[in-house]
Amino acid sequence: MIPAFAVQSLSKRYPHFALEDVSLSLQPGTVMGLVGANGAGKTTLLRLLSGLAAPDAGTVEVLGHRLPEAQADARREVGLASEDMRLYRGRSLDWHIDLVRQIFPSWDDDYAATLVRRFDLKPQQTLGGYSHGQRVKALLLLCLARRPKLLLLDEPTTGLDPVARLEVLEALADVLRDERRSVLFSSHNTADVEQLADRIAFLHAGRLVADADKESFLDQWRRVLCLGAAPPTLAAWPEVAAVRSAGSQVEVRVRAWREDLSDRLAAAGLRVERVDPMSLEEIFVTAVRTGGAA
Amino acid sequence: MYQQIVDQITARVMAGDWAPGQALPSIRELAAGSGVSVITVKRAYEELERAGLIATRQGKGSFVADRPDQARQLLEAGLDRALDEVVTQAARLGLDRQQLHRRLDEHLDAAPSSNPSEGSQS
Amino acid sequence: MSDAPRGAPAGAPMGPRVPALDQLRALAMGVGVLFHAALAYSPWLFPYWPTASDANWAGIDALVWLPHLVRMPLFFLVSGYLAALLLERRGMGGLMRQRVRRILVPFLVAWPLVHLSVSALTGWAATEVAAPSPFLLAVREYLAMPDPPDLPLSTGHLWFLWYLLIFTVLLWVSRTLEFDAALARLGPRSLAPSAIGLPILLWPGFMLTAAPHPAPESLFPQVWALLVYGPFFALGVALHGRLDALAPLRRWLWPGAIACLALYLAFLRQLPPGPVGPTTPWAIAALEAMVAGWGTLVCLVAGLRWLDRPRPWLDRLAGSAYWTYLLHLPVVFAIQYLLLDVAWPWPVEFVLTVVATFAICLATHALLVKRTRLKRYVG
Amino acid sequence: MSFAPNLPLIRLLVVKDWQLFQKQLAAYVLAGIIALALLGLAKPWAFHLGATLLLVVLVAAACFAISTSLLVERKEQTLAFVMSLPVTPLDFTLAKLAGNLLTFGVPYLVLLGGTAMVILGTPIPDGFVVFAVLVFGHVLLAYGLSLAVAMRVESEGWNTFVMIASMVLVNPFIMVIGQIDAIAGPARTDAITWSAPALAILAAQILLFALAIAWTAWSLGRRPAFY
Repeated sequence: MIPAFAVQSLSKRYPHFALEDVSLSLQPGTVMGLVGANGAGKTTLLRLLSGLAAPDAGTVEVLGHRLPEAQADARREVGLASEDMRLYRGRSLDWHIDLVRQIFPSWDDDYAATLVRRFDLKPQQTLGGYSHGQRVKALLLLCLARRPKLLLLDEPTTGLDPVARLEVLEALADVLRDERRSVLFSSHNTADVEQLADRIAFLHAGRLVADADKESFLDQWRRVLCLGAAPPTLAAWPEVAAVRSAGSQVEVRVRAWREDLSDRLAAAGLRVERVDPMSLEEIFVTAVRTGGAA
Repeated sequence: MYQQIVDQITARVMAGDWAPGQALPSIRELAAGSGVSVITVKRAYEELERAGLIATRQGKGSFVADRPDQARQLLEAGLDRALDEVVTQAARLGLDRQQLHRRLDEHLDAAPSSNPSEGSQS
Repeated sequence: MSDAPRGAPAGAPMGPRVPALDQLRALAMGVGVLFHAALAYSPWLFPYWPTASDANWAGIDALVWLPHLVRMPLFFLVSGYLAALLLERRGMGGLMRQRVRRILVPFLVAWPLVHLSVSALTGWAATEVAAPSPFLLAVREYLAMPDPPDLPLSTGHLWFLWYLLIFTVLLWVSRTLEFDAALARLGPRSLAPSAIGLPILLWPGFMLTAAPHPAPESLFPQVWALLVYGPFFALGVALHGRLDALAPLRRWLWPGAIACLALYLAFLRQLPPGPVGPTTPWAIAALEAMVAGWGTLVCLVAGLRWLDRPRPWLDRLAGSAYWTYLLHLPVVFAIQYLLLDVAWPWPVEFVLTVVATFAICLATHALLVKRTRLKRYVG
Repeated sequence: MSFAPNLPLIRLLVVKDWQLFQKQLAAYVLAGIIALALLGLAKPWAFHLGATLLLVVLVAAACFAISTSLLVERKEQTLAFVMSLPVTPLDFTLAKLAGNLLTFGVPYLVLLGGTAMVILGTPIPDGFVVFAVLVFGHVLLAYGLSLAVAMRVESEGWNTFVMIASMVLVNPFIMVIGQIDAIAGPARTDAITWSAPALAILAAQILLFALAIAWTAWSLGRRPAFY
């Protein structure tokens, strides 16, 4: 099966930032969440994957098309929406739909009409009168209704109110029904990634620090609450990401949890009170603060 | 998150919404319908299959297992986990056995559904 | 990708093509032929009109200027109505294509032909006619000059097409810049009272030109002509789909007609013996504006009332109206140049001119246009 | 990379730019009709007002054609939307150039025709047509250079500077050709004389304009990617 995308040893250098040696691929029918702090390289990676930027080293293949050479062919099957993308303020949604449907033969009129209703958009109104949430939904509609094989979304839920965010997530979840279609989306909102993604790719300072299926990724991390005094070497244990002491309580954040860790902590003089799974948000913050080693 | 899916399915089987032998929605269908990732639903199905509540036949999808008492066992396992947690919390507070019993009785009295004669709330 | 409607949605209310308007236009066309044939016998125009005859009659001037004040406004009004109809049915692109085919192309083709034929006829008349009009004498002097100066470009009697193109472009401008939407928000709600206020809009236009007004034949759009004919075109656009709005005016038909006649007589009395120009005093212009504005409304309301049935002779006239419009003036000139050397009483010459012109126009229409490809353009 | 331009898509993008330009075009057309009506009044004050209005419309059309399709698109981030469509840098460059030449070319040619009509149809000496064509040539060249810079340089300040500077140079240009006897002399007569200096200046204007456009198309069209 042709992967939705596959990049090999990808590098792209800008004067103040470089994406270094990224290898990553996505199987069809999968949703990948791209996580990383501002400036981690998410936008650069998405630009490389949409063929808008040419890599300095390495290869990019999207739906079997080599990029950036076959960028037009690839973008015919890719839906691309980014946070810094705007529609024409003086024109209506209908006008945009008319433009996009002429370019993409795969345009689905019925689905577009469904989305217009579901997103509660006024197709004849000019975009200048739309709220931010409506503009994001309009942009997403233009991507979704052409039924792309791969959706590349940069921050699709940023700045949306909870209702609009839910509508957008539901529309994205619709994509899951078709096992040949794939999604890569970056988000600051880790709850969205946690809910929707099958895989998680974690970028930090231009490098890929994690690439795993979501459940096993989350499964590796634990927050362990102990009583006692933490030994000074504890923070240096390879599986320990962070240690924080407050009185007699010690919170240990573990990046590679194994059952035998309880016993080893006990042996180090700590009584394990409870072991909790961590949310992606907590993992993200911990990993970024400790230098990205996820 | 997959725990929510597990609980949902268990509850529906217990309530009789889904009869033994009935086909479950496909993983993708359920994922799209409830807006969670495919892998989460997959993991929940695997968990339910391990517990014997559902069965997966190759190429035909998943079905509710023929022995619905498995669902009960699953719920009982959940109750046990919750009770373990209660016991741990009580130990932290230093409650003795009798005090804990009393607290539990108080909660049972306060819960509206505990007395069938009062009828269930809508 | 156009914001114009892609064909009207099914079941949408749609203003029909009103047969009364076609017949009204045909009548206005017929009056036009009578008007141009009659000018040869007008004492006022004797110094300027090419075919001016010695046999003129003072009554002509009292008779011809009344229909003249009304017939061109009626043309513009009906054209505005039809433009709005096309805009609704086919969108802006469709309207523009239709205007290119029906107006721009005929204009570009007919312009040099009319120009050449009229100059050839006039040149011939200037040299050959034994009793030339003052105009022909001037032409004779001009032709005798060793290095005659260039004459300014003129649209001739095709100026109507030229202004129709300008108004169509202005309609597009107004739609694109959403002037008409703004006007609909700000302007009066009901149509009939604003239609009655029409003379106020026409007044400055009539002040800026001579009285009775000449034809705006320059290629430069004349401000007065834009101010006088623009409101009629706009009223036609506004009336599309709302002809019922004129119903309240029906009661005023007879009083209005009589008032217009009275105003027209006042207008004639105010004029010194002969036309005034190059501009018109405000009082005369006001009378002219009222006669033109209300007279046109009277004709429109009367037309809607009585011209609702098919009438074979009017329909035939309507079918050939465009062709007649293009052709009639060179024909009238040709006939009247020949008649300059014949000393018949003017009514005989006039009737002869009119009958021959109609006969030639209708016959050539039947022969050259009705069943040929020309029908697409000038049918 | 295929170097065959995707013509249907380029056409769509050009139509898109044309539609976005329509409101401006409508304003220019309105100003043009007003200018012609003023000229038709045949009064000296109206003539000067009308001629000035024509020149203003010409410069405004040149500047705003570039501004709408390039600077505003960049500033309002609609460029990102266009680039999300299946366009190669070559398609994009050609579409932008074609769209710009159309949105500028239509008002430009209409105004050129209108100006010729004014000169030939009024008592102005017909020989003035040559002078007027050279002024139009200057605006064409200024427009071509501004377009080439706008396609390449992202800085709005630089773009505005080049646009205004090149357009304002029309005044010294008029003074200079007014000093050349071979051009200024025949402009006062009714004979249309294409003298050697006039032809040389016109040829240079057209050549430089074509070079600016061709160089932009070549250098931007062969980029492998946008970033």
